[in-house]
Amino acid sequence: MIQEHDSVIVRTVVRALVPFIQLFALYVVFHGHYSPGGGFQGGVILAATYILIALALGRAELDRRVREGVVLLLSAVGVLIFTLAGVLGPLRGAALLDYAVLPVPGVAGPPVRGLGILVIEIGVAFGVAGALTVIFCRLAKAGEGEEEDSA
Amino acid sequence: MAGDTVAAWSPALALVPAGVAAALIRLSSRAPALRETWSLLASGLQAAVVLSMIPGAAAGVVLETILVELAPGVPLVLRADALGCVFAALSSGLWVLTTVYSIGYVRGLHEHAQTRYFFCFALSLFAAVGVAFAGNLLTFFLFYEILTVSTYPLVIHKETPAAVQAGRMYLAYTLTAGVALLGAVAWTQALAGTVEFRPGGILGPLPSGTLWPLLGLLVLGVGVKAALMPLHSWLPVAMIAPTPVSALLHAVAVVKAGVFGVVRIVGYVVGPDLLASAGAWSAVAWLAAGTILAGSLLALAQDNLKRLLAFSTVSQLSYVVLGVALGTPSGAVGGIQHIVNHGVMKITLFFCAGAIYVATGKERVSQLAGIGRRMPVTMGAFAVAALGLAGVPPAAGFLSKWYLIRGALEGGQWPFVLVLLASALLNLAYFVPIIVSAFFRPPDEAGEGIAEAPATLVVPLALTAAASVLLGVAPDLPVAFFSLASRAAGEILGGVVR
Amino acid sequence: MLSDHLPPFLAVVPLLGALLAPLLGAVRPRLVHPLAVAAGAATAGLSLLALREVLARGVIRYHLGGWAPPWGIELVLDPLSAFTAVAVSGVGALALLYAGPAAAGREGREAPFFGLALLLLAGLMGMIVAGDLFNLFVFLEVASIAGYALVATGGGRALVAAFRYLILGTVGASLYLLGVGHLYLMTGSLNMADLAQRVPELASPRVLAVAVGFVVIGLGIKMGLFPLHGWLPDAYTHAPPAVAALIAPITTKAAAYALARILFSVLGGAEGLGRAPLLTVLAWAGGVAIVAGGVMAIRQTDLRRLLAYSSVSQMGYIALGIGLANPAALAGAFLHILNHAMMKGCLFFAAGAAAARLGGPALTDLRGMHRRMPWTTACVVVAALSMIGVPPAGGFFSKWYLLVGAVQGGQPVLAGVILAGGLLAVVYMFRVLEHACLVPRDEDEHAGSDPALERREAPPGMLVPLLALGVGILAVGIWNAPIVSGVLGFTAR
Amino acid sequence: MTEILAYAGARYNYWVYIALMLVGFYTMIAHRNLLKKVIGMNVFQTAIILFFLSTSAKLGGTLPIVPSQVTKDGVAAAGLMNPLPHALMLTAIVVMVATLGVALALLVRIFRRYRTFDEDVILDRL
Repeated sequence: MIQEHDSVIVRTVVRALVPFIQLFALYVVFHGHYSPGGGFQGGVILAATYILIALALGRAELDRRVREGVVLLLSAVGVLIFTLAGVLGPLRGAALLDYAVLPVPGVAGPPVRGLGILVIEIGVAFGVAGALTVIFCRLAKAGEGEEEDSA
Repeated sequence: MAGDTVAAWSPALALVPAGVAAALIRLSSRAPALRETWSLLASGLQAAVVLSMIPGAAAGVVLETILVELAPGVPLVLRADALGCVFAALSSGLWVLTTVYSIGYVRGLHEHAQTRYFFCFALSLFAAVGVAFAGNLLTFFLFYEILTVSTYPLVIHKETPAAVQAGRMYLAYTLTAGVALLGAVAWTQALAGTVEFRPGGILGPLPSGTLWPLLGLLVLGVGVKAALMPLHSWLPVAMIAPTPVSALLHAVAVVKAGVFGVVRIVGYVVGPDLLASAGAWSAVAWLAAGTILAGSLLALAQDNLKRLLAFSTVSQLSYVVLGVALGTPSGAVGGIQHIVNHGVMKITLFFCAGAIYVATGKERVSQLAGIGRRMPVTMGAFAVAALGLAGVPPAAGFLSKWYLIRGALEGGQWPFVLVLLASALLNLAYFVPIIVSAFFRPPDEAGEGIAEAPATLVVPLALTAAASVLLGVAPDLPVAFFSLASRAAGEILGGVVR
Repeated sequence: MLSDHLPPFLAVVPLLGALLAPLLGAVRPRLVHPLAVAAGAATAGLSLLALREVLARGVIRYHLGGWAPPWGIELVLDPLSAFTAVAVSGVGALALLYAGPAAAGREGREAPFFGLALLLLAGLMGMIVAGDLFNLFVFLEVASIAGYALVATGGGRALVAAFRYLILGTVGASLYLLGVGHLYLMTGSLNMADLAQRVPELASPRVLAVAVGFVVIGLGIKMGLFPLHGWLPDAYTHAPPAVAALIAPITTKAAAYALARILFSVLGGAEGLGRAPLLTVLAWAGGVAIVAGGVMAIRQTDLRRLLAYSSVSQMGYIALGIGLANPAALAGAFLHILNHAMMKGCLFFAAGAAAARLGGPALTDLRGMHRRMPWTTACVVVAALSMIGVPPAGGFFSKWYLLVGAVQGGQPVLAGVILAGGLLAVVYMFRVLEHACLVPRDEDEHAGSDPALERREAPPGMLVPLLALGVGILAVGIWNAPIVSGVLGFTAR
Repeated sequence: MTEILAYAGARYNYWVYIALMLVGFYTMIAHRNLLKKVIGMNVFQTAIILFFLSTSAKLGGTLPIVPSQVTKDGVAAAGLMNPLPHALMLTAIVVMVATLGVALALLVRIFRRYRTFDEDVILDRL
């Protein structure tokens, strides 16, 4: 189990920084469809904050903030968002992943594609952030497991 | 010459009984009687279908079935021409008798794994008829390989280490040969653009340097099953199989598939003209002549009766090869006739060997003293077949040898006449002592209480012995073997023989 | 609607299954296996439908998101890819069915297992439909990563095997990517059809040779081409039976398909590669693989390891056919993709069933198998005969086309190698058959020929896929001509 | 000679990636420690990613983001970097991360079982 970091400076700085990093992550996600950034990058930054929490404030603190099962579920939901947005195309008579036909009221033309990409990016962000956090959690926990039965 | 080709289902129909029987036998593994019934029914049906085609084939009508395409441009075609009918009629006719004999044999010895035995037997006959009727090289190869694989379990039937060893040797020889044949088939396809059997051959003038390697591969491919020396070693070893297997497969179906293959390839793939132009005739003929003499000599040295018969088979098979390789009409007739005659006589001898084994447990020539008095029918049949094989008239062996000698003289190849005569003498040299000691030497004391084997064993061998005499006296009865042989010889060499 | 979207759905259906598996696993673990089988069967059904559509309508090109190539991502189904899709998804679906009983007794592990298995299938199907080189890479890695993880589920030695597989597989994928990068630099395109137009105009054949060399080596590693096969024997041997049965038949085939696709559809085959001896080298590498794999297989005492080396040998046939690059040899190579998938699947299915019922994967454990598991043994016999090349089993016919191709291509030595490979297969497969059918078990020696000997046939869930493959091998053999001329477009002169 | 040097020097990005690739490859081959093999593998992959990215770079080039207004007169493509390699490499990085994740997970399990990362020791225990 990862313990709380000894240095009070580290703990305080992390506590203070995490919300800003998370805000930045959201910024990166929501700009992805027309500027550098996107779901993957934003998702990674988001995941980094949780890893930071675990490293600086201890695993217990991370578990207090988010449950691993919920994170896993969120990542699955992210992928589902992606898939559903993609399958909407065929359902509305266009190609797979064709966002031009997404039903967005009040917007028409190329901007619809942009919105479609945004939906996808949000899905990706959920998926990536969730998956990376879970990978970290599992790997961090794995080192402490009991010895495997050596056959 | 080659008669009309008519599309018909009969050639394929001839395959059905054995194939279906194999499946049924496998499924009725718990009912011995049912299993044997299927075998008998299938053999009878197969013989009937094949025999029904013979008058037509003898008159020059070729029935043909084209089944699925094996490969683009190469159909699975079954064609009942004269040559094919000879082999098919021989195999299926003798299968009927062998089935009866098998039933007696496996029951008499309480053999294990009888389901597998009858299953593989039916499959082998399926393949043998397929080989007979194959209309192109690929079809031929297909059935040839099925024949190899389906006889393997029969060779290793006893499952003793010696039998397994024999099975390995059998596979090593036959599958290597199969590989050589496959290579030759592909090469033929590339050279000729077709692999169809056509009277007179399909290979035109070949690029220089290809004929001999190709011929070598082809002869290696079929020569192993035909037990041409030095490819014969598997045959005596395979005698470890149960006697009916040795009788039908290693005296008739498998080895005859080999010599039949030689005839097919010489006559219908390579073609006599090509062979003559390259002087390959005499190479094959001398190979055969060497095998005839060496096989006979080796047979002299055997004490185990079945091994003796095996070496005799090695020797006799090459009569067929020699006959065709003489390149004269009479020789070809004699050779093709000898497929039948040797089959009938050799199966009689094997039946006798098996009957003796079932009745007395004896396998060695030296143990047979006086046995002729206890088992008169068996040893009588043995004597008829053995003398016939040596060429004593009126049995069938005389007739085929007569034609062979005539063929050799026609071609002015008198050395082969000497070979044939020498071989006849050698035949007598190894068969006569057996007969003499069986009938005229006093039995050893342990021989008390030995009687004739059960009827299921004796009746088939008596019938085949009778058939071998009948074939010598009236070669067109009951089956028009002689007409078929002369028509086939005519197809190959382009002339009609009377 | 369905038939319009076949190319993406071939990959999306198993992918959806892979996503749903963990979700379902959290609620109803028992339903995960049926879900996986359904997804696999649906993929196979779609593949068949795709094959029919392609044969009826011609090549299907699909533009993801409506973006036209060369900018957009294109998925392509032509007869070759549809054929490979049928082979891979068909055997894959049967392997998923088989995996149910094989993975039994691992409660709680179903969801990750079947999720990964479907992910693997999705990756392979993606490789097959991908119309550009980069997506091919992505799907290749999706399949490979799922494969690493699946092999690792064996625990113990499988972990080390999986690690080695991962390292080598990643090197292979990276080299492939490097080659693709060079191609992209030269042409500015990644789309296969677009590249095929641009490659002939290239000025620098040397850079092209480097690029193609990287691609071939990379894919060679993935397809286990000797001498790049180092990962393969351990991975197949130590993976759990259900995994070996899934991975062994199909993963290397998809890589072989990708290699053929790039060499012929992108680089233009023999004419396009011109003087570069690449194809000849590939053909000879295949020949060496046939012999080396066969010789190593003979030395094995563990059935799965024997089968693994036999895979090395059989992949050599496919490489040889690709390298010979004439119509007959290519028909043989593609037919062998199907045949080898089926027979290797059949044998690995049987190996798993035998290990479960008879106590172990060593050849000696197979003793007495024909009595205890007659149907399984029958399937092994059929697959073994196919491996050896005895007609009418399918394996014979792929070898026949390869042989005709070798003879036509003027390569008598390679023709000899093809034939010799058959003989090597005789030796190693008959070792298996002798143990399975002839040598009795020690305990049977005492029991004699007791008919009451315990029958321990594989459970139906294992037996059905086994029998399906056994029958399939024979059916493909008998009806190979329509496949070869109708689907693979090979016609006799 | 100078021409060759100039030729080679102008393509220094190739030298960088080749050097990195070889470092990675050497690490994978030469080190017995499985963890270091993974690190080598990562260096190897990163080298290829750098290679791709370097090909898209232009001196003085900028982000290839085109404001929606500038469509009439076209865009000065020479001033923009090629976005495609970046997009590709983003995907390649994802692949790399996934591979790394699996590799680390494997290593954790290997370590739990064998209590070492030393390949020789592990092979001995097999």
